[in-house]
Amino acid sequence: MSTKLKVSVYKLSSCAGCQLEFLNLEPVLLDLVGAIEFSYFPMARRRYEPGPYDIGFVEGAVTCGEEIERLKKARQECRILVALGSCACYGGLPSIKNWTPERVIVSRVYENSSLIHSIKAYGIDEYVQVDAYLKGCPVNKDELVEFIKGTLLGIRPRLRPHSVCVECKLNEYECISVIKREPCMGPVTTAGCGALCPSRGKACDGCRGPANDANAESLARTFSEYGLHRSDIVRRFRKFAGLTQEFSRGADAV
Amino acid sequence: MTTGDIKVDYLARVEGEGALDIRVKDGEIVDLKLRIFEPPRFFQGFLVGRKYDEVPGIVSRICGICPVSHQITAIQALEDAFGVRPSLQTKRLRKLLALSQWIQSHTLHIYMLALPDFLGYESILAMAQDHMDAVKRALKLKRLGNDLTVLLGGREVHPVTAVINGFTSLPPVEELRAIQRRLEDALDDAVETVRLCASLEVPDFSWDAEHVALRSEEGYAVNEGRLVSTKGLDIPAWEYRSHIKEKQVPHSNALHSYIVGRGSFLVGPLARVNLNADRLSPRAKEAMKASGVRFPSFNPFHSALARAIELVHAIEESIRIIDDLDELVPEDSGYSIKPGQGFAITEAPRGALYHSYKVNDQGLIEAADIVSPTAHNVNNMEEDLRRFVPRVLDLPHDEATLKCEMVVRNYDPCISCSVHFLKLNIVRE
Amino acid sequence: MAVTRTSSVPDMVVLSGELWQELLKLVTAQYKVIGPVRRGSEHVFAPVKDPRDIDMAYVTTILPPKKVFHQPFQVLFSFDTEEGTLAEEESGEEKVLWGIHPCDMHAIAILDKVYGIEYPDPYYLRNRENTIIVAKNCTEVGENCFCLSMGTGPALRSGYDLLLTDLGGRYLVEVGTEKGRKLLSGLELVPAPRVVLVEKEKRLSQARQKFKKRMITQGIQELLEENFRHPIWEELMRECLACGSCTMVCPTCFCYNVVDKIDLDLKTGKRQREWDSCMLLEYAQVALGQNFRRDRDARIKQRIYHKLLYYEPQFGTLGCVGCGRCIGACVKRIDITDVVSRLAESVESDR
Amino acid sequence: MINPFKPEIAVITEVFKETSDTTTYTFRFKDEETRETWSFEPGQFNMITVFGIGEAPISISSAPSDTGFVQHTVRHVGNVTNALAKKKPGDVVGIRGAYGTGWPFHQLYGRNVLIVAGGIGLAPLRPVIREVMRQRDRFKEVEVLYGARTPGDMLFVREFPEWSEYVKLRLTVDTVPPGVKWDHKVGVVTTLFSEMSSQPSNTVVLTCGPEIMMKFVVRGLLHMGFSPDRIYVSMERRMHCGVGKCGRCQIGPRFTCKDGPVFAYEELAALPEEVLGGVGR
Ligand SMILES: Cc1cc2nc3c(=O)[nH]c(=O)nc-3n(C[C@H](O)[C@H](O)[C@H](O)COP(=O)(O)OP(=O)(O)OC[C@H]3O[C@@H](n4cnc5c(N)ncnc54)[C@H](O)[C@@H]3O)c2cc1C
Ligand code: SF4
Ligand code: SF4
Ligand code: SF4
Repeated sequence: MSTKLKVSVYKLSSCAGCQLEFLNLEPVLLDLVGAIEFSYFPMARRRYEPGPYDIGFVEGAVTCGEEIERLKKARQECRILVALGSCACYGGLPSIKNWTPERVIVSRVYENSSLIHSIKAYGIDEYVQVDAYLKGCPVNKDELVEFIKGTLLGIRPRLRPHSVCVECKLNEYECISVIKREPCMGPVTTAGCGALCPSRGKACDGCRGPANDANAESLARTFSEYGLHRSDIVRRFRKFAGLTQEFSRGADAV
Repeated sequence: MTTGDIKVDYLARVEGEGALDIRVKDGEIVDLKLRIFEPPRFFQGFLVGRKYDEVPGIVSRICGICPVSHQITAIQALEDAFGVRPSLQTKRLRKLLALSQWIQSHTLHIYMLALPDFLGYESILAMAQDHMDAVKRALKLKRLGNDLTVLLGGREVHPVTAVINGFTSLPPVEELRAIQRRLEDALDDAVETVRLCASLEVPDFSWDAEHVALRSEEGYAVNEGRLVSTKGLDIPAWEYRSHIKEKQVPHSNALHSYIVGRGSFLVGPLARVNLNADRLSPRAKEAMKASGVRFPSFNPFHSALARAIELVHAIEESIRIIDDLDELVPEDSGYSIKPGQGFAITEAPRGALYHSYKVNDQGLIEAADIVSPTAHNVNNMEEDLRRFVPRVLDLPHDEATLKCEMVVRNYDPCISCSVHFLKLNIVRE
Repeated sequence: MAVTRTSSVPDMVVLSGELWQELLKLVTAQYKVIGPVRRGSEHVFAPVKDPRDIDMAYVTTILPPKKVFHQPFQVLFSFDTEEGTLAEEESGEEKVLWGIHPCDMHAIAILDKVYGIEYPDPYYLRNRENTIIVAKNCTEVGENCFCLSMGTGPALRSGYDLLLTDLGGRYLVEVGTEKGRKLLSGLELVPAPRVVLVEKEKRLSQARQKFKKRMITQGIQELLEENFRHPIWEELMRECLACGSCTMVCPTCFCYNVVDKIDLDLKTGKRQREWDSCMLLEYAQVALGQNFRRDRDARIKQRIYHKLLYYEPQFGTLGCVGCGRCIGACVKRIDITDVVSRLAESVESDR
Repeated sequence: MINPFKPEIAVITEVFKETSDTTTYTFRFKDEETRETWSFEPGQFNMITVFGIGEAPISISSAPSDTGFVQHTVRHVGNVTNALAKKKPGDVVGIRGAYGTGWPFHQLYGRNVLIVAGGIGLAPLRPVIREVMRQRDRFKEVEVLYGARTPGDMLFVREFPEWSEYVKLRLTVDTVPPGVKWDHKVGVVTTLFSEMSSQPSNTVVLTCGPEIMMKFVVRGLLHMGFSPDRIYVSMERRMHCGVGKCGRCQIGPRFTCKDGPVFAYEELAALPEEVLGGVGR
């Protein structure tokens, strides 16, 4: 029993969907809690055990100073710190606001903006060292399990680093880009979702962030050939991972 | 003669983080604050300037527990703006999708939040030793709801298929049939869940809060209808802002929703069952009757029971919808964009959810207004607490804490989706 | 010494209307059939239960039929981490691969060499041997097809068990092997007159006129050897998305990755191989981060050089069969025939 | 049909820590028949499985004449090799092989041999050295140049005294940490060229080490007049099958696993792809 990995789950600015994926592992959940101990997981447990923990999963982007402090504490109490989901990896959707002055954004939502202390949204590696990234909005459950197994075994788990196209082809989904000439982010986006969106007749939204060797400039040029306006292209690259170098290059390409 | 503070830090198991500060003097509450740690993510702020067709995918990320509700509400608000009238098939699929999320979310609430509280466990994981049957039932029901969401939408959290005027892909009919058999098989589990919730001992605690829910001619309202209340509200979605507003109150950190001229109100399963009991499915009605609790009930501790009754309804209704969907045909989902404003209200698992968008002639969003169920409820949560706390003041601290948490958890507040919460001077223990 | 009915089946028959339908019905009833079926506006090879699902007019499929033999995911064996016990997966049932085109048949012939030589690959060969191949000559030509230049189509000469040619509402069926003959055994058939071969040839030569794409094959080896450093590679490096699609769809690509999939108990698991691609950055990366093809142009060259230059010494044949899939799958429309033409042109203009 | 992908089960009988990150393992096949019939040539490698983790190509570091067991010297750098680090005597692994071309051992008879190794690259050359010691008369001059990062990273040091009785052994390290005693050369392995006694005529060169090292070794030797057709290099590439199927290890038209890992330098030099020295490019 005492050999179980101690796991903690932290929440920063997020929708809680990534941590919900733990509870969405119904078929293996009981086996999972046989192998790991959710020592700190407020969504699922009332009681929590103090650190240190073996793995800390951090969900959400950092959007205020107080979160930086909590994040630093999390870093201290965890042997392996994992960015859980695209918000924690890249700033995620909350980072969309980074390209508009904070003042303007706040005033669109609140009347009395002097009470709001929000900062630009960043992924957690802006502030602490991160040992692993589980990409996706939300994270993929299979990858989550693979990651936990890998940690139990003491190895680097195999997470697909390449483009979504590879999984699209492996499953023989109709190509959204070539066939429908719709702007699909798949060629520059990290696989691991099983090419979910193309499998459902939809262009990839880029939710998993840049793939290995992503050539976003070239894809942006193709989008432009498909008739997208410059601002449409910018919006596509500044969505889930607009802060990354790769996607910035895509946004600036045309 | 007691003076003391009750602090409930980290309201565990409310999928977000909040804290409750209560200052008590001579047995009287002098201050009560439900503080929410969730920093604002400014969805309404950054939606401005995005394209209309991105909206469903973006607002989905407001809440990972009820993404479907945000998607459908956004889609319907935009359809309202463009004057799009989706087909019957689309409406049926949408309802099925919404119900799949009710099944998932209600199971999550009942078994993972409420039951451990009532049965005296710290979590469902801790319950596993003594109540394996219940735990297995929970996992089975939750998976069923999730699988239905996956079948229709592609994945459990942030599904991808629902779009304006239709779906990007349709589920294979054989698979719908297969899951229908599983739904039939799960009905007994849902009824058992009602029995279990009815057997829980709840405090006798009622007051005449205003209960608000959608009501529709087309059955137990999910995605359509007028917003009605136990105190006479009866409005269409586009009139929402003339009746429901938010204000900032000095003692609290959150914007408080109120009905103009009255005050706080409650949305969610209890309100829905109270207002729409006549439209429940046959087995849900039966289970409600058998529970021994009389509805309408104004005891917020009956909300878990109301959820369980809705669980039966959601499953039975899903079975019926699949019966109606015998042949799915790909449809033309074309439409044209029109500048203007659109409104929609749907019933998310936690209650009424309001979206409204102003779109310009380029299809860009000019303004977005989103009020989630938890944002609707937070004012009422404080009202409940204010009335309830005096009863627990003499209890040992731990017990009092748990009881207060239970009051909050009755609402199953999904703090992460409360796009309207303000964050002020956070003091952490 | 039972005389089977099979021997009474003629070598060449013409099937029209009803008989053709009957053949389809018979075969789909008796065998697991994998044939071309629609998927949206594309086609895939998929198990066919209802013969009406087969679309004989398909131009190409997303993945080539090689996937039936060299599967995208193939479990090699299961293991127990403590004992190391190894259980091998059971072999599959006999099946029919229906309606494959000459280019894909040639590609299979290449893979037969890859997997058949030296250390024969039992998984590939088992699937291969269990399969009856019904090929179909191409009388229509797709926009990306260039098998004519590669000598791999539109007509097939060998390798098939049965060969079909569409004669317009009727099919010429030629028997290639006894395995193929078996498929026809339930039908009442009369031998086709030899004149249908004239008709067949006419249709095929009409098809030959329809090719729009052409690959320069003459002197291609020298052309590539001499142009390993050429500005075109840098240009392709800027264009190519390194997404891997071109290699995933290629009927002659054979690269794979191997992964151990362990169960949650960490005691048992499976070793599995899955398709991989030389176009991907991690492909040639080794421990401690060294990568033998870090730059995109090195990977693009590897793909094209492998197809057009290296297969020859490896397997005695060119590695491209002109199916055009890599062109069709490329979001950037990078075209292997165009790359070669441009190299040739630039050499020409240098002279 | 024989399944070349199914490893034989082998038991670890001995674990010897060579350096802080490298270990020599002695394995014994579980199956008696395999134990008796299994053979290989110096320079060949095995695919070693740690079940549940994966497989990695590792050179055989024992000699063909060491019968009844087989040895591998492993540097712990990644998943499989780190998992091996946790193994103890009695644990099982999977082994399949031996694969690849060995060193041109029979060509060495009657000639001078120059061995140049860097780091873990000495492992596949150890079988050559051990065979040379056992059949010393069949070779002329044999010289070994070996470089490592630091004295503490040198492999097989406990065997050096014995080796030195048979071959000329010259050592160098990149750096000497403060406080460490070191009587040999400091610098990259090519700095040993100035003091070596090997001459180009009638000499066969065997080299293995990081690719960048081999590039400079080959360049230096060619400059000194060594014949390109008598220089042999052992190449490293990623591999997943070991038998020419997975495609991962191709260098031009060559499969490192079956046409190599030992190549005649001339063969590689003729390829369009820049190999020795194309580190990272
Ligand atoms: C012919 C040959 C002989 C070798 N001999 C030795 C030796 O005697 N001692 C020694 O310590 N190392 C040797 N290596 C290097 C050794 O194979 C790698 O260090 C090892 O594969 C790393 O695997 P890993 O799982 O620990 O690392 P990871 O980085 O986790 O690798 C994951 C997978 O990638 C592949 N891979 C990664 N690096 C390499 C690589 N360099 N070569 C081939 N595949 C790789 C493997 O299949 C491995 O399973 C040799 C390599 C080759 C090609
Ligand atoms: S649909 Fe998108 S992800 Fe799939 S192959 Fe086409 S471009 Fe790539
Ligand atoms: S296809 Fe793209 S947007 Fe869809 S889940 Fe995968 S990575 Fe995310
Ligand atoms: S290289 Fe392209 S055209 Fe040639 S066989 Fe492969 S996919 Fe077909």
